[in-house]
Amino acid sequence: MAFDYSKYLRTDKMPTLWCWGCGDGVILKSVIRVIDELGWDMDDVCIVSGIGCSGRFSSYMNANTVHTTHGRAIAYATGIKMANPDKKVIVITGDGDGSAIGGNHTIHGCRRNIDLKHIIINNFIYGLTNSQTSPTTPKGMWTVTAQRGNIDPTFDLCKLAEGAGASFIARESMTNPTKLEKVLKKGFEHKGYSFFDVFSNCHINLGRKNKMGQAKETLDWIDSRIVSKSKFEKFTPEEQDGKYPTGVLRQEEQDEYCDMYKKVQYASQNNEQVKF
Amino acid sequence: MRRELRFTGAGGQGVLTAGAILAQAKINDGGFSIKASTYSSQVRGGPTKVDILLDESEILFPYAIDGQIEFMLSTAQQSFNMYKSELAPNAIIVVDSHLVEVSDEDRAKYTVYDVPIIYTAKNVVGNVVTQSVVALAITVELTKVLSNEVVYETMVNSVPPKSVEVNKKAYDVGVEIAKKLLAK
Amino acid sequence: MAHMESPQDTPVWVNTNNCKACNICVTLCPAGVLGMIEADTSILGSTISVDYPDSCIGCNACELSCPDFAIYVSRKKDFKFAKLSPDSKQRADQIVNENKCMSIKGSQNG
Amino acid sequence: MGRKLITTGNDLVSMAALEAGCNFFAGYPITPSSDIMHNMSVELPKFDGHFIQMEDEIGSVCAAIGASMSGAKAMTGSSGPGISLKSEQIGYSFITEVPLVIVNVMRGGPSTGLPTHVSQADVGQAKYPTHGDYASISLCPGSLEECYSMTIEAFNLAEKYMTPVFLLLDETVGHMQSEVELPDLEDVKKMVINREVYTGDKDTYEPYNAPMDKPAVLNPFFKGYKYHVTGLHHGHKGFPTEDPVQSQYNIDRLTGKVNNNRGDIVKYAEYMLDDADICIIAYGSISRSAKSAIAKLREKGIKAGMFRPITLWPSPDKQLQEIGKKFKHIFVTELNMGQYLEEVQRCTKRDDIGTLHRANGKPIPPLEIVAKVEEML
Repeated sequence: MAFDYSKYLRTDKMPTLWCWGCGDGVILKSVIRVIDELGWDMDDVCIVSGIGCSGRFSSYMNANTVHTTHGRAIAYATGIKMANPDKKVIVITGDGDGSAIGGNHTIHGCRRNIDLKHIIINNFIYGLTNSQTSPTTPKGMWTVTAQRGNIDPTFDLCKLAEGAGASFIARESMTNPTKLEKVLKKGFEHKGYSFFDVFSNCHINLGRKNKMGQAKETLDWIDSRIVSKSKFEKFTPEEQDGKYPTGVLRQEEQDEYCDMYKKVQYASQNNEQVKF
Repeated sequence: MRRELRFTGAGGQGVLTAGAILAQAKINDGGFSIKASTYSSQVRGGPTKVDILLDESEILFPYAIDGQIEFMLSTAQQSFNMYKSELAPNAIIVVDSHLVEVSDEDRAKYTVYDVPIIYTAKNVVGNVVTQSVVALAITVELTKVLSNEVVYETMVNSVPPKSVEVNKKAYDVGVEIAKKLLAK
Repeated sequence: MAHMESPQDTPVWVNTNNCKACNICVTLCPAGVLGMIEADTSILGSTISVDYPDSCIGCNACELSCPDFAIYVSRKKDFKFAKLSPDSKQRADQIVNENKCMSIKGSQNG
Repeated sequence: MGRKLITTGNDLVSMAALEAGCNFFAGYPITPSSDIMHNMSVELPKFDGHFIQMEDEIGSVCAAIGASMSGAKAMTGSSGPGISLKSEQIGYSFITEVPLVIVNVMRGGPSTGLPTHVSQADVGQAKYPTHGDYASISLCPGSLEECYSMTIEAFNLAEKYMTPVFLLLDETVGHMQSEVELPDLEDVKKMVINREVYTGDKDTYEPYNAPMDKPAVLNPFFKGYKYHVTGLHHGHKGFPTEDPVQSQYNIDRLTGKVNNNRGDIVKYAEYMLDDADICIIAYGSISRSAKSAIAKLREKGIKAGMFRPITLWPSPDKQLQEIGKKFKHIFVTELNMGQYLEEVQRCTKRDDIGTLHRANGKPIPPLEIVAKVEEML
């Protein structure tokens, strides 16, 4: 016996449109394995994606799937979740999608702590549109819009999510699918906004021009940037520079938005104020 | 016949409430009325204005027409200055004498009554929030746009139950003031 | 849990229709089980092949890291996998260090 | 029987929305449309509905579309600048065929313009709110009664044709407060149309496999009918395609389902046109001034009447063509610089149309119309 992905996949859409070795497929696989582990019924699952390579994610899963506009996946998902509070809504965005054009929706999704599972597939570049600088592109790297080296400071998405109030925050890399599965499972089980900054590789549009032409070389580069949270905390500030802690970075019980809205409904129907 | 009245003041003074009661009373009396408010982009507390249009038939153009407004109440200087220009010649103006100064020129053009409305509400009626009802009663008594009975009843049904008594008193006080003004 | 039947007595097998020849599974395999073979119909001109199935230790690294659902590994409880041997390890090191992703078995034969 | 109450146009819009079955509203504050959002925030939770004030205009239209595609009856509201921000997502609603009612309480523009003064400046925007090819539906109430009935109609059209529908209010109609008589709730419930639902085999369900001039049949989510929704051109099951034949078919169907069903969609009103020499064309609050002007013109022996489009888009093109042939004089008046005049010119093919246009935030009083019409004669 082996794991059967076909129940969760739209197998007629295989092979995917992603480039050879693209980490998006690994993350797709991890999401499927976690859904299977949790025993979720795909009829109850909605996958919402934005624009970019990650936008294709939704079309491959045999669920209620929505491919929205650039940057707006969280906002669409908010409507879907609010209207169907007992269903599971997973949002997939890219780094540009979720932190540049759609940064505002990410902030406020975190702030509301609405029960969305938001995976940012962070490949440090605008891949689909051919290598423009993204908010997470490391300094000094080549992009088509920064051919002399990127000068824009790098966005730490987990710190953004923390400041905005997400109750579950994790970072992991697709280079370690077992760990990725573990944090995804924890976050999927968590009630509230679960924010995942998942490092992924784009050896085609980031790697090739930055001397990491093969998929494996880009994976090694990603591995060199991450370190487990416990190790990271023991590092000196100099050692921490350029490294990103992985694992579950925050997990708190906080009021979830749809639960709170139920209180609004109750208060409205009983002519009282919401009780906190 | 179409009649047009204008209530002006500062946001929060209750001129909109007074206007709403008057409009409602006209409908209760079997006629037509429209309350045409200006929602300006100015902040709360700024000049506010409500035009009350009363007619026996359907009101199509829902604004006061320049030069046809027969009555204006004003409880703030700024709103008085802003909104007086569209009044009919010889229009009746009631101003709060403690808050609005009227020029001799305007006194010559219009029939101006000075009433310490807010002072009266506070010290004679006993509650400052009744200022809109004091003003309403003065308006009705001076213009006779509707009978006091129908406006009084509408007012009683419009104000919060616990302030009915004080507002009844306010209405009576307002009518008395207007009667004295007319007797002069 | 969703499971599919494994082919009889097979530790690891591939679906070459899905394979895009990214090499990742080959470089990740600690036992040098996998290699690439030439395939005229594949976009990169090659595809995955299972060269040393008997060496498979069942770690599942290849399956989990395959972005294209092209490779499957039997469950540990259903199949008696090999232990990591010095030979396997040497093959794996050669693949990584000498970048010999093309089928070692194939080159030996040819 | 009917129900009598004293209220405003904006309040009637929210009341009608709730009575049409609207159970989701997402908005963002903007004058002069915010009253509608305030009402919805109070009323929706009473009926187990959902209200959310989103972080921006874009978010609010997204949330409403998201709720609608998952099965809710959704609405959003705004004014010009907000509609401009929402426009990309309105396009998404067109191509994905997700029903949505968008209230636009118009104000003067462009940009921040005249925030709280009466205007009909977004009539052109309502026709083509977003990039690409499609045909939009826009309703424009001219009275308090119509604020109610056209809101019900907007939901019905949205659900029937699976498309966004604009409800264009001008500030006068939105803020006007007077007595109104409404149909009984039971009668309203009988009028309400809900979107079609496919009940056949799940495996053969093709939500976008619709015949020409017909809308897609999108089942609510989470009921086992799993499909894909995308803003890309898509095939029968909703998956992206770049096939030129399919793409052209999609566009032909999106435009055809509105333009070729004008008989069902288009609403208009005629006033004293039977014996008229002059046809005044006006809509929204300006039609009220025009009616008043007609009475005054007739007192002077000038036979004027009015044609009032209620459905601005798709336009009542056949009726306008007839008007072009029938009347000696045509007169168009609106609170913009001639956005609907162009449509009247297109349909009537006349170049002798009298006009009265203004965009300064002030209404057009009846006597000004009278004077302009007399000038034309």
